[in-house]
Amino acid sequence: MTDKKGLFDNNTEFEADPAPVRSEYALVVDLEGYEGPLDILLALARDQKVDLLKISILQLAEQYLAFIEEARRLRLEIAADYLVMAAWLAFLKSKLLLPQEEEGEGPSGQEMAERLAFQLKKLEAMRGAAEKLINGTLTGRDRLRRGRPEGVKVIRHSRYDCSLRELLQAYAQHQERKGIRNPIRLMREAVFTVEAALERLENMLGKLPEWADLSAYLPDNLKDPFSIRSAQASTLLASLQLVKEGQMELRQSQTFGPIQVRSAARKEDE
Amino acid sequence: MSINPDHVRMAEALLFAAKEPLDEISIAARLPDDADVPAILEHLQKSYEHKGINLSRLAGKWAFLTAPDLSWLLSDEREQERKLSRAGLETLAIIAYHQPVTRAEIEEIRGVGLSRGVMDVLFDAGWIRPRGRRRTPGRPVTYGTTEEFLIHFGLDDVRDLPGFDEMKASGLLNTEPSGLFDDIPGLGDTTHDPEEEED
Amino acid sequence: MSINPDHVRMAEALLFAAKEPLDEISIAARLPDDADVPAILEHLQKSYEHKGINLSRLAGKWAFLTAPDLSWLLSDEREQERKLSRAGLETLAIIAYHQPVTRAEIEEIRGVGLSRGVMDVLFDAGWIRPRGRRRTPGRPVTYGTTEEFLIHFGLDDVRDLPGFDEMKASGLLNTEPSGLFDDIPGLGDTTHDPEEEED
Repeated sequence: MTDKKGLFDNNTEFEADPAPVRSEYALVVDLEGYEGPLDILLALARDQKVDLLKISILQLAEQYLAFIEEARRLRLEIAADYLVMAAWLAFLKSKLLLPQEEEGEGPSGQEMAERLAFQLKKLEAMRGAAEKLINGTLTGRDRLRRGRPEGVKVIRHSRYDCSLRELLQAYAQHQERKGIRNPIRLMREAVFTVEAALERLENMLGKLPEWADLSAYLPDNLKDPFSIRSAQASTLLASLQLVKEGQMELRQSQTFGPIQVRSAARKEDE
Repeated sequence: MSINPDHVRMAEALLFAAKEPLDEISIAARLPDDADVPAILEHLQKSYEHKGINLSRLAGKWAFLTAPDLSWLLSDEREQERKLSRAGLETLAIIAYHQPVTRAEIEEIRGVGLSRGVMDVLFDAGWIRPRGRRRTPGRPVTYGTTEEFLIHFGLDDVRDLPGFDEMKASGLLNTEPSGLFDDIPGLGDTTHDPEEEED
Repeated sequence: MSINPDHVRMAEALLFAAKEPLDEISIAARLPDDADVPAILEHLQKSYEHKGINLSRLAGKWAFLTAPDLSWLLSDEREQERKLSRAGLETLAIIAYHQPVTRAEIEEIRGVGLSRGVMDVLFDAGWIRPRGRRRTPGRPVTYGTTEEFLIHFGLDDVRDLPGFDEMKASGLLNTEPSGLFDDIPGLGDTTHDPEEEED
């Protein structure tokens, strides 16, 4: 009753896909629909209609070789890995046909055939699993969630919502920007940042409870005029921020006069 | 022991209102301390068993969902479906059944290289995630599925994947490389030790 | 008069999955022709009367709603989830990949100063922690990620974070190949200052 098609692009219907029609005598050669030589082998193997572990690998090898031969005769473009597989299967075929070597190096033809059959079996198992997965009972397709949930926030362990993907992408994007050759380097060292000024002011706040000139808060290791001006500007901005936060008081008795500050906490103590 | 009917009502309201499946801890956190959450959930599950909506367990969490036999009725309400290519679906299945699995192992099973977009689509859908690294030379990243995958495919646990136990028992889920094409130059370069995982 | 229980199940599923309240005509349109919709709705309303959710009539339409006396359950404790700012994400990523790392080094890597709130947010989320001090002049504090970070992002070990090249190779990132980034060293090997850390 249910429409189980779903998730596929129209041209890759799962069911319809695997085996293009072939006549008994000549293979209709069409490499288009296949994803690599293993895919073709599996399609050919299915024609034998037995458990893949009991399949005749010799027959399979011959079919594949005929398939490739036909493709070459038709001068079709054949990717290298199809040819490598053909070479390997020809090698396997010879190993299977020749009498068992006494102590040949490497696996015997029989062993190789078994391993190939098992590999095909693995691929087939995954094909089947994929099909079952998509034809299963999917949430959102076969079983619906409530259409208008009022919403309960799941209680999470963290208050910030961030997925691993977002994190990885942030880093990658950053790395990309960084990857530009000869990036511009800002001369940061000479600048005394507002953040640094804030940190410094906050640390010193308790130690200077009485009105004191703001200049007393400037770092004392400044040498060049640029650094000093930068520190003055940043410290003033930082003091305004602290006043705004209620941590500090600020006064200036005359225009262009010295700016004085003191800790606001002091007042509460009184 | 009897269950407090008020607690049942609360759990019912929470589960109905939730936008995503809720785990027992989240439910318990909202109910009074003496609420027996597992018993309440069992009770609810039973009482909705034959209704048009059922209480289901997905990815170890709980959610009310419409009964599967009624899906034909609800076609208008269906969520937008994601179109997956065959390669995408096969790759997803391989990751689900073989996790943690490396990219090279996926390629080995499929017998073809993984084209670029495939993993991207699965990652975008929120169905796969990096899981760890294989303790082999190069320490390749391994991938696995997410909770969202389980929820979407209606599974409570990875072990509930169709045929998982049988496949596992018959060795079909070993990621060990076949070593088949090693003798042939060009094909045998996917050699890596099937050593253990640090996940 | 008896109601067909199958019709009840259908109406139940419809009302549950509907994105809008439904009027009787829309419900009747989906149910078999012989369904007695008013009777079904009355039956459903009664059977949900004392549950955690009720079938309510709003402006002539029908919808399941949380029982009014339980609405506190849903509004309560609704923790506001916030998205991390881009600066936050980037800073967190840099700390994760480069830890232990000092504030100045983060600024150096990002190429911009770190504004005040950013680190606070990360501390607040419980994702970063001071790790020690670098043995350089000024002995600046170094930062690293916490166990909570690993739990949140589902990682076993910080070393499991995929490197940039690996992510790109897997197609996990939508990064256009521009040829500009060939010289980026693999990130997996977080080789930085050999000056060791007192953790």
